[in-house]
Amino acid sequence: MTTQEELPGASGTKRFLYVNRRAPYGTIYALESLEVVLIGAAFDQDVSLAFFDDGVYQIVKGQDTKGIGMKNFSPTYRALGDYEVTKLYVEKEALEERGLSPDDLMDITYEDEDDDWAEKPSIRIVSRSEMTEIMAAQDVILSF
Amino acid sequence: MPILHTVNKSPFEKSTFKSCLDHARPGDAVLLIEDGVYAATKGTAAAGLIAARNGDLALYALGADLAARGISEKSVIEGISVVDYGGFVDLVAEHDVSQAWL
Amino acid sequence: MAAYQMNGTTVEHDEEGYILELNAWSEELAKVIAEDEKIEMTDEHWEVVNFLRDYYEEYQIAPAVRVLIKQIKKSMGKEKGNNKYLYALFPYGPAKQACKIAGLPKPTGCV
Amino acid sequence: MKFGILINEGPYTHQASDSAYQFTKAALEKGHEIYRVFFYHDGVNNGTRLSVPPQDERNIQNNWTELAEQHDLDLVVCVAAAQRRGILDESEAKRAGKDADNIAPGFRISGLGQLIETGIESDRVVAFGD
Repeated sequence: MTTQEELPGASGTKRFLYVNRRAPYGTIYALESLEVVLIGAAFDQDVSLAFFDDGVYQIVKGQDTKGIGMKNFSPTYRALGDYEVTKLYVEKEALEERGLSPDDLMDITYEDEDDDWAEKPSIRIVSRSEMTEIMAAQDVILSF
Repeated sequence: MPILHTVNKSPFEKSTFKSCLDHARPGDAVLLIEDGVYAATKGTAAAGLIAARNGDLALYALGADLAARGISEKSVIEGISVVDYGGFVDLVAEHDVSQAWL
Repeated sequence: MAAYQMNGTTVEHDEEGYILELNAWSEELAKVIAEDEKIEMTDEHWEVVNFLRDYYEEYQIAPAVRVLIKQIKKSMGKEKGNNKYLYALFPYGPAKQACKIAGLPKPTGCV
Repeated sequence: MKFGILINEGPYTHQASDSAYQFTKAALEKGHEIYRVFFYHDGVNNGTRLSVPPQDERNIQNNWTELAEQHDLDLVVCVAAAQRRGILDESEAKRAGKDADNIAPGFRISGLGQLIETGIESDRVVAFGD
């Protein structure tokens, strides 16, 4: 994977990476991080999301919060494509350490305007070393 | 582009420090602040983590946080440089990006 | 707390008219809120309100205006998916006014 | 160099706000510019003027207010996070129908866009939190 090519950082824009390392619900960080991403999407920057450590729990399928009386915000990740946030990097090792596989994650897709609105997956499974390269290619890293 | 990583968690309570080291590239800098400075002390169960990367990462600990926790500079692992807040500012300025491991 | 009155029942709303209990929403209530906003609900209004409710149901957020416009353009065509059309229907803004009538939470308007 | 500061925890429970304060002071002493200090998550609680810490402890909110006065700092509290946690200025209190406001002098309430802008406009962003 050629990170530098994938994250061009056109003139006047910065490469923003939102790092998600914490599980949802136990603390508010995941929810309020998502709020930053949704607002930030209006600024036309080059946005990527990284999920590793417990952050991978944010996007697992089948979340049902009825019993804890909290809002289930996991469906909102599926709206990210509408906000043109289409690069969600998920670390393979973080999944494996937690007994998860990519099949345990929600289907998060976007419609590619340049490809006749073809539906494409937003989630890109990367290795830990690829994740470190992705971090190194950013202008701003916000970690919640 | 080298990154400045800041870690503020004790390595005995959370795996944050280990995760930071696992994701740091050779040439990156790691600055231990707040409870993160406990990772800088000699002879702990976490010392091995540092030993494995001492040399290919630039390691720092914030002096004010060490002193507040009763850690003398003598007990700081060799290879870890002690900096003050001004040094923290310099490290941020010298690296293109800061990543806070919160 | 102020409230909408509807066939003898009351539904509380906040200072700006957003209902407090989202489950209290009904089409009847939407008409009452619209009346309060001086909007007469036509099929075109319902189309947008229902679109917003469906979007919220699926994604748990009210879309940002530009996202709303893009999505409406996709599902209902160019002549409806634009600022002018939506502001003609909801003069105080599709996000604010249409969300209120649709019984969705107030957009936090963080930008 | 232009720094942006992000504070994600409230005063007293976590060291985050203290660390950020010491860092900000040191950066100013070295002649750097602070583009903005943005308060998010529980960090918005740094912006209350109603805290009454014991006299022998530092007053974190006052520290920020004074530093802002001395250096014309832009202290911004995120409106969405603040609304959840009951940090209000006069107009927010009025709009929400609350009987009081509590924002401290030197702080202002604004949107999350201000954080993104901080990322765009600053040479470096430094985050403090838990």
